[in-house]
Amino acid sequence: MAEPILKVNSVTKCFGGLTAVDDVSFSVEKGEIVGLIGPNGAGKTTLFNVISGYYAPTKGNVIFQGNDISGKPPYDLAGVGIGRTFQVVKPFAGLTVLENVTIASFLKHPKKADAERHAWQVLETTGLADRANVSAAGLTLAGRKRLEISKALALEPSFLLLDEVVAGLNPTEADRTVELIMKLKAQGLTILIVEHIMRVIMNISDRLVVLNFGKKIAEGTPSEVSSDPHVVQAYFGEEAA
Amino acid sequence: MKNRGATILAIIGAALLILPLVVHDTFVLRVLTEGVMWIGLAIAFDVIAGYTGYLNFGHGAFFGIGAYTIGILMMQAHLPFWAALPAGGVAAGIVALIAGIPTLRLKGAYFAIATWALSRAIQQLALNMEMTGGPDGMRLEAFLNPQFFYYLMLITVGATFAILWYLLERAPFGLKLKAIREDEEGAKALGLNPTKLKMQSFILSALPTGILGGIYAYWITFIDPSSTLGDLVSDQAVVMVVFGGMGTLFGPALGAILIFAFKTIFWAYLSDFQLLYLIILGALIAISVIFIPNGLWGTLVKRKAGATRPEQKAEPASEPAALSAVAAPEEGN
Amino acid sequence: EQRNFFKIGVITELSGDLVTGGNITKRGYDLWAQEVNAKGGIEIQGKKYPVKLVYADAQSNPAAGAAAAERLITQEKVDFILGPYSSGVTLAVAPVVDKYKIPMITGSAESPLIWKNKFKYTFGTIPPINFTGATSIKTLTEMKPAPKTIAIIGSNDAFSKATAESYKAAAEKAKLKIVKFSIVPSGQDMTPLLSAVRSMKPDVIAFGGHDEEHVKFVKALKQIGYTPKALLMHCGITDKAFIDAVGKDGEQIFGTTCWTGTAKTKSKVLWPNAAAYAAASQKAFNNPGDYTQGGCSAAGIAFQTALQKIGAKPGMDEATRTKLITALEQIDVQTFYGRVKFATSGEFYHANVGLDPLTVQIQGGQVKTVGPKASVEAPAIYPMKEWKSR
Amino acid sequence: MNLLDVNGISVNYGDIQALWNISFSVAKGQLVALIGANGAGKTTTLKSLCGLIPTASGTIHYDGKLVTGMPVHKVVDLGITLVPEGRQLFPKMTVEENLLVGAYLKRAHGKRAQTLKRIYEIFPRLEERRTQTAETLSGGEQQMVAIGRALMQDPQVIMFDEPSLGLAPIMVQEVFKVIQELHKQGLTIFLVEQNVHQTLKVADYCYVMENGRIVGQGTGKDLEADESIREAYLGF
Amino acid sequence: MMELLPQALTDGILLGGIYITIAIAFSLTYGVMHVIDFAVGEWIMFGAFTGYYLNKWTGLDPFLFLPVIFVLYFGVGYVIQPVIHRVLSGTKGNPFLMGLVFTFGLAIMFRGLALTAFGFYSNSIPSAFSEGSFNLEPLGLTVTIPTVRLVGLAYALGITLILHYLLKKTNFGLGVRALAQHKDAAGLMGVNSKRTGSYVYGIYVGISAMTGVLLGCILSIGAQMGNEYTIFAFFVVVLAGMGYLAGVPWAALLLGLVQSIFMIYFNPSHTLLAVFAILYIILLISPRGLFGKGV
Ligand SMILES: Nc1ncnc2c1ncn2[C@@H]1O[C@H](COP(=O)(O)OP(=O)(O)OP(=O)(O)O)[C@@H](O)[C@H]1O
Ligand SMILES: Nc1ncnc2c1ncn2[C@@H]1O[C@H](COP(=O)(O)OP(=O)(O)OP(=O)(O)O)[C@@H](O)[C@H]1O
Ligand SMILES: [Mg+2]
Ligand SMILES: [Mg+2]
Repeated sequence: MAEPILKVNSVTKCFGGLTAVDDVSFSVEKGEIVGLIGPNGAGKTTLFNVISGYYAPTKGNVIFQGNDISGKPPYDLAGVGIGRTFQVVKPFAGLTVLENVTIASFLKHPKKADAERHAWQVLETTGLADRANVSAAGLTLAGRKRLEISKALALEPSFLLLDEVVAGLNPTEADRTVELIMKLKAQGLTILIVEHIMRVIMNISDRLVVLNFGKKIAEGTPSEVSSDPHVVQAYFGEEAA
Repeated sequence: MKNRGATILAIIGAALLILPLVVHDTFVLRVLTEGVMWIGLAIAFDVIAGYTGYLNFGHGAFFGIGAYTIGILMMQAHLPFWAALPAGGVAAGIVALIAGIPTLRLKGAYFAIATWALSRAIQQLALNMEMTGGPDGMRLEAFLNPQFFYYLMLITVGATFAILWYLLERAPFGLKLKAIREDEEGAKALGLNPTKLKMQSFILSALPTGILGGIYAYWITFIDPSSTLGDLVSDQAVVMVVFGGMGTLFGPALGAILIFAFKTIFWAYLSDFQLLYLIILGALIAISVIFIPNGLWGTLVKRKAGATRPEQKAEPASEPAALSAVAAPEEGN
Repeated sequence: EQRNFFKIGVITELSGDLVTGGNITKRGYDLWAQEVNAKGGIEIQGKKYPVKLVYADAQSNPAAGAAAAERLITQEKVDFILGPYSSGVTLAVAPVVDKYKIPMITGSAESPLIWKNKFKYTFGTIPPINFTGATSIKTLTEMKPAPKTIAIIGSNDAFSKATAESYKAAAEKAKLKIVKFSIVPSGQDMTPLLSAVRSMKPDVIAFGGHDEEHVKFVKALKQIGYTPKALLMHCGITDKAFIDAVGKDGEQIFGTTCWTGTAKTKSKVLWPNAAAYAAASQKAFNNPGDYTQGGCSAAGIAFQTALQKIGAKPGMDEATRTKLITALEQIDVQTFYGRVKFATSGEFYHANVGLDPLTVQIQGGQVKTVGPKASVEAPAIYPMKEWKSR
Repeated sequence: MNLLDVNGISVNYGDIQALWNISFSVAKGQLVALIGANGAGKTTTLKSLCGLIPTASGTIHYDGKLVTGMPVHKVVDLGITLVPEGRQLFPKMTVEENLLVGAYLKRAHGKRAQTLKRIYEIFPRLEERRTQTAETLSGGEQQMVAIGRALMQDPQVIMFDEPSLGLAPIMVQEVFKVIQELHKQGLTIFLVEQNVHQTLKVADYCYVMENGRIVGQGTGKDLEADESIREAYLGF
Repeated sequence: MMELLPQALTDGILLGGIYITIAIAFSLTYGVMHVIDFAVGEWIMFGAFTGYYLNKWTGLDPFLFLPVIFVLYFGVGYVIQPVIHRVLSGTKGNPFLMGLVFTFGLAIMFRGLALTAFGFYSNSIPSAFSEGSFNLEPLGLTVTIPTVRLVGLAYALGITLILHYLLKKTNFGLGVRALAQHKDAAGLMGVNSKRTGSYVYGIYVGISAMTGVLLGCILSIGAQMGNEYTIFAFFVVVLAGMGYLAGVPWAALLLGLVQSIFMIYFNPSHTLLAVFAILYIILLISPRGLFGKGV
């Protein structure tokens, strides 16, 4: 197998006395979807922040396409092909949906007209095109989640970090998003996804990495992981088991 | 729509250009010169405040730095005005660069007050230096040609307006700044470097302000710390921009025109009620904030419907490679 | 333009930081105009022309001052101008009046800088501060026992700093030992500095500042409990408002001025003497007026005198105005304010050097002249009474 | 007896009408759920119930009292409270302070030590983190604080706006357990959820909302059996 | 020069006390309402003039009026707050900036009103406290403490403690802090946001007005006095960390000490330069104020 697109090597991230991510290692192969799961507060978002450049790791490093990217700022990482969404959505509230996406499109399309055209296409894909001219603040949660994905996609990334993009969507909406994610995978995008909705994460992930109290407690295919007693106890609870 | 706007602008521009040929009244020219200067100061201020979201309460410092640079270069280095003028802008730009690196890390009110402190510090510096003449200020050689200053101001502000219009409304730069204004952290994930963008906008705001300060110095012939480095420019710019509408170019220009006109008319023709002026101006500001929080421009000109959706037909042919897959029709699955 | 009255532009600071000074200036001009008009106007070749003042607010800002001058000259077509309170505004206005060749007398601005620039059309009735400062230092050195040490403090604005510097020059000349010379930022609490001064125990403390700073200064000195043998300030203390504000703490403070309401002046123009002027002012403004206000009224008188001399009528053309300048350069007139005579060369170019500077002291709530000898109204009280035992 | 009676309310955001003549009721002691697609107007309904946004028409009665037009602080004083969407904690306050604000109301103030203890029993995690500021908590921890804070008010009716949002499965079960527990203890509960499966299981009665209108209602069982509901909201 | 140090420190602390009085309530209202009130100096000025005229009419010591002035201006603030609230809770534009500009307009208007009503002269408020001073000579220190400034410091510390108690120990304070951080959520907890906001603004205006009387006794009063105090109020509050009440006394003392030490040991004309530079540098090092606890 080729070199993995992303390698997380013994990453530790501390906040003062609290170790939010504790010596976590795993890798993501090109073209696969890896699910990152774990109880609330396990350190998933923190790990995303490390990978996408928002935090420098306290220890360890992150290798992306063969280069050590730990400590590089997010805007540089966007440039090398890492796109991400935020669990707490961050729309540019005072701008329209189209403008929001256009800003991301600038990365690959420095001309404004090109960027705008590209943004339209992204919005068509994500199903927000008919809301393009409303202010981003006026979107519902579902809309904002979709806007998050649109912005990340407009960067034309090769690697996508999705932090709970399905959470809060009703089943039909969720299904649409899942469809979109599968489509992206089909195009060769590599995806690392955090999600608590089992129906979603179990279906789309090729592999799962499980965190608990900052530590990796399991890794494997969905079926392997869901039968792991540690994971069941820490994460799924008895009922699901 | 766009054409009509351009036509109106062209007519206003042409009218302003030929005006001195028709109007010989030097007082009117002086008032217009100052009015145009305020338009320039307001739009330059809005680059950092309205577009980028950093309320600079020390905008006046750039003005004063420009004024003093020209004063010192002309009176002490005996440079001709034309040689000194660009230096005014450059000096303001350099100060923006040096001060911006640390200051732009601050947010919201902290930034506002740090810039205020900085401008006060610069004023104190001018009060305590030999080169500036200290509290006595500095006199420049008088060259009182009203037409000259009118045209110089008009061309400088016109050029500033055009350049800013291009950069902020036509080029991606303006939208990038707005992204910074809305959410700096979020913008980083989209490949924007906030530090760099903020820096650029701060310098872009300082440069024309410094040049206007330089023209002012030569025009008024006397500068001192309280008039050029005091709060006047900063305060007035804030009021004009907020009144007119932040984050646009026409708003601040409109705000500058109206506030300046109000001030001037009151000053010239109702000077017996000078104290009333303060009361009315204050009340006007307060009331306008309550009733037109988007500024006059934002209220008058409702945001236009926005970009139109390109026709579906354009889709397959013009798609960039990376996305074509994303947008690929259903059967691609 | 044909008219049967003189139209006079008044440029002064009616708003902004210098509003106090600007209004005092305005009172001086107003009182003059009122008095002239009460007498039917300025008599030129047997006919009386009343005066009409047109105000323009300089907003304590040189640019507004210049615009004001331009408006008064080109729109209002004023015959001449009564000038601003502050030196800064005056410096911006002077080139404009030079350009249009419109005479201006300012009754207030006393910074030496104006006169060094030798503006042809600008005159001033108040002598420059460096012309007046020496007198009061000299008066103090004549006290018994003579003071030996002095601390000088000036606020960091053009006028106050010049005041402090003129005291410094005079003290050096008088061989007083200067234990401290400090310029402080305007408007600040000076207590810490005065604590330092106290430790040097100077006999005299001299301060150059503005009205509000005077009040703070006195209170700060009192609060730290240091009474120098003499406390010297400038003309601001002669204003009734200062005396009212500090009450008994103002007693025995020295000041420098060229005029008081009790000055021994004699005049044939408008008011026969200082007392008459003070009474008129008291009636008009409930305030006897100070040196700045008087200087402004005297500016009007200077114009009036020069106009009469050349027989100029309202709506003067350029040639007449040039003649008016010559006339102004030649006048030497006794007014309620004292002698008005403008220097025509040197560092005091066009400033009034006809006056004798006075040393004054607040005694019993009144401003009394205590020096130089020729003008003394009352003996100086020296040393000053302790703050505590007042 | 109906504790909550909503009669024909409409709500506008500027020019946009978000709710159209909504009516429903919640009986005392019941657990009533409201489900619907994203943007259907569920959050808007909850906000107008507790006075956070004004209604354009219609009436809301709580315990027989008219509450339409009442400011939010008066409404909650009557014993109805909301665990808002997105938690809305006081970010700079510690976990414990957040909980204590819950007992701001006079009627809850007296019992606050007791209630606090109970809440720490339900959520031991919160006791561990009681001095941590709310903004640094993980999503799940924040949800616990939000629920705890509402309980501190000692309410009669709790309205939940998507309480399971972003929670790990184990926590979702936990939250539903807590909700059921509260229900058992006699609290009246009005629940807005996307987790339709679970919701239909626990709800006594259920309303379905679409485009700002109530389009269906029934017991959980009825709705689960309903073809069109299954299709639209259960996703398979 | 070292023998001056005790006095320099004393002067600095006393000056710091003055800054506390200016800034403490201002910090409170910023913390709760997120409004940077440009009119803070004007409230001080109005209070000062009210004290001045009350003293003139009744001849009583101005310190006796402090409660009256507090109540009076509490009422004024209480009445004005809803308007500010309206500006700040607007959904259009940038409410924070709007609040700033709104109070800026108020400040200009107030200054105009004051110039019209009170004239342009400077004045001073006499008080029994203005007379004496404590001398620490018996303790072997050449230190003089003016009574009126000591009273000022005590007043400052008293107000600080009262506000601190109110915020941290009372239910009202809990509501205030909740309101400061999340308005809607505070409402859900039963906090009456309108009334609490009005109380806070009333308290702020009332305290500022009382402070004016104090300043009139220590320094001077005048229709234009506000601006200078507004600047220092801002600086102290920013240095303390905006809205962080406990930081105010330290920030104020620091500013006072810097000014005092600088005036005594360095070139006094650079005092303000030093103050601004220090403020600037501290902000750069610690962007949320001295303790990093600003909001
Ligand atoms: N900036 C911070 N300062 C201090 N602690 C933090 C900070 N950010 C996160 N934490 C702590 O780190 C731990 C991990 O948080 P993180 O947000 O990564 O969890 P998560 O796995 O994403 O949880 P969830 O599924 O609830 O979103 C939590 O206990 C949280 O309180
Ligand atoms: N502040 C607002 N301004 C304008 N429109 C709004 C606002 N808040 C909500 N809306 C609109 O009102 C409608 C109902 O929104 P609401 O948030 O109540 O839906 P919801 O059912 O709670 O959705 P979700 O499941 O996503 O939380 C939506 O169309 C939304 O766009
Ligand atoms: Mg997370
Ligand atoms: Mg909702």
